[in-house]
Amino acid sequence: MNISIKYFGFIAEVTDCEEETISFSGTTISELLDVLHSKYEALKNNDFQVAQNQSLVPFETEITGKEIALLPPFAGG
Amino acid sequence: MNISIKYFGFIAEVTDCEEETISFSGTTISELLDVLHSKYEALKNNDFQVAQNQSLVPFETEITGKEIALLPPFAGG
Amino acid sequence: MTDKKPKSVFKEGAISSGFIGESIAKHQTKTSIGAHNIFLGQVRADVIDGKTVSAIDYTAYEDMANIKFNDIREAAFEKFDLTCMHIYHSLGVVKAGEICLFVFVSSPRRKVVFEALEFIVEKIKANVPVFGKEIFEDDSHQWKVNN
Amino acid sequence: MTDKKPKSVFKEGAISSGFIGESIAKHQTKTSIGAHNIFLGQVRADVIDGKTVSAIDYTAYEDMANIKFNDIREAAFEKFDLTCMHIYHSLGVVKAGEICLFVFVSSPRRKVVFEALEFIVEKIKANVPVFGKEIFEDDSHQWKVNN
Repeated sequence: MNISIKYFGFIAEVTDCEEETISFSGTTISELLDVLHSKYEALKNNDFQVAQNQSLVPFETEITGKEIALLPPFAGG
Repeated sequence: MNISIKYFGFIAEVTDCEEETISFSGTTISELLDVLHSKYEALKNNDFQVAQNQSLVPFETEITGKEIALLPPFAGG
Repeated sequence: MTDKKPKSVFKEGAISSGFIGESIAKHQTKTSIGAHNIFLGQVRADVIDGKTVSAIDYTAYEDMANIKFNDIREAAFEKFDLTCMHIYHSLGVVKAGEICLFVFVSSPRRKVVFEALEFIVEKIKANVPVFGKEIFEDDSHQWKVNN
Repeated sequence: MTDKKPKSVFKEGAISSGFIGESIAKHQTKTSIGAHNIFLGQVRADVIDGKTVSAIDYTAYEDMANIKFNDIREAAFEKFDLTCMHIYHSLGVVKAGEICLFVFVSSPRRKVVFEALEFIVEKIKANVPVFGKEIFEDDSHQWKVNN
């Protein structure tokens, strides 16, 4: 499965890109994060939340959507 | 004692003037109001508050100041 | 950066949107401010017994009102960490749809401005001797009472 | 008189005081309104470890942010008797002293606008994926976190 992943704020600084497509054979967000942690050693789980199809989801959620986003703490206003 | 009395809002409509000076021989606001009720039959005590020297005071207060005002309900804003 | 000097509160006629915009602009040099909160009172075209309010004619016991506005200002600065506070109230005729009260508070932090603004507006409504004659379209009138 | 259609929330750069004044002016035909309440977020020149913030560069996950703004709008109209609501948030660079958030609610009655405005601002801060890079005068930066 190809998954599009968006990065924002300091996460995009760590990954040095704002969006990428990853080929992934697991089932949960958590498994996807394992892949990302291997690729980007500076990522820490407590630094971000994950959205699937524009909704925040727990890490144990099954991946059903095509768009995942890693969101650092919000700073609106 | 000469007392200056100011009227506002619908009280000024009842008295048909905004200010007058009254010669008064009593001691309390309440006694002054008796005089005013005789003069202006349409006045009712529950329609206004009384200020002495720009502060609201109870009707039993002794008159010490030169300026009394009859204030209908506030409608600021 | 604190701006506590008394200001004249009463303005003749309605408060214009341009005046409000300019007041906001003047705060852009005050870079310790993180949050502004503004209350605007606008005259409603209420329908009462089939007649529509077209304007309110405001009068005030000005000497006492200025004392009360000053008391409210001092109480608010005492109670809340405010950088600035401004209060303007109309006297005279303000038409339906026009603005008659403008209260503007600013602080480094947002929680403060929410609490302070409501405190100030409620005190103005309760304590300041301002009187409003609601004028109907047929030129009859009734006296407004705050609830 | 109710104005519930979705609006574009994001604006490039700072929100000008002139724009705010014009928004206020547009409400003067809505004569059922008795009270407006406006929140403005302004960029603070905070000093952090001896360095002064000169601007914040805002980015957003726009697709999700627009959904969240719409959810907040619907929840607020559901919960409060509002005549109008407008929300604007900056994207890109907003300098210290400039305005980055403008929330504007209007209702016949004042109690409603106080409650509604705080509800909306807190929801925006908590739920909308907007990110802020605080840029210091020496061009270094850190990432802002809402508290």
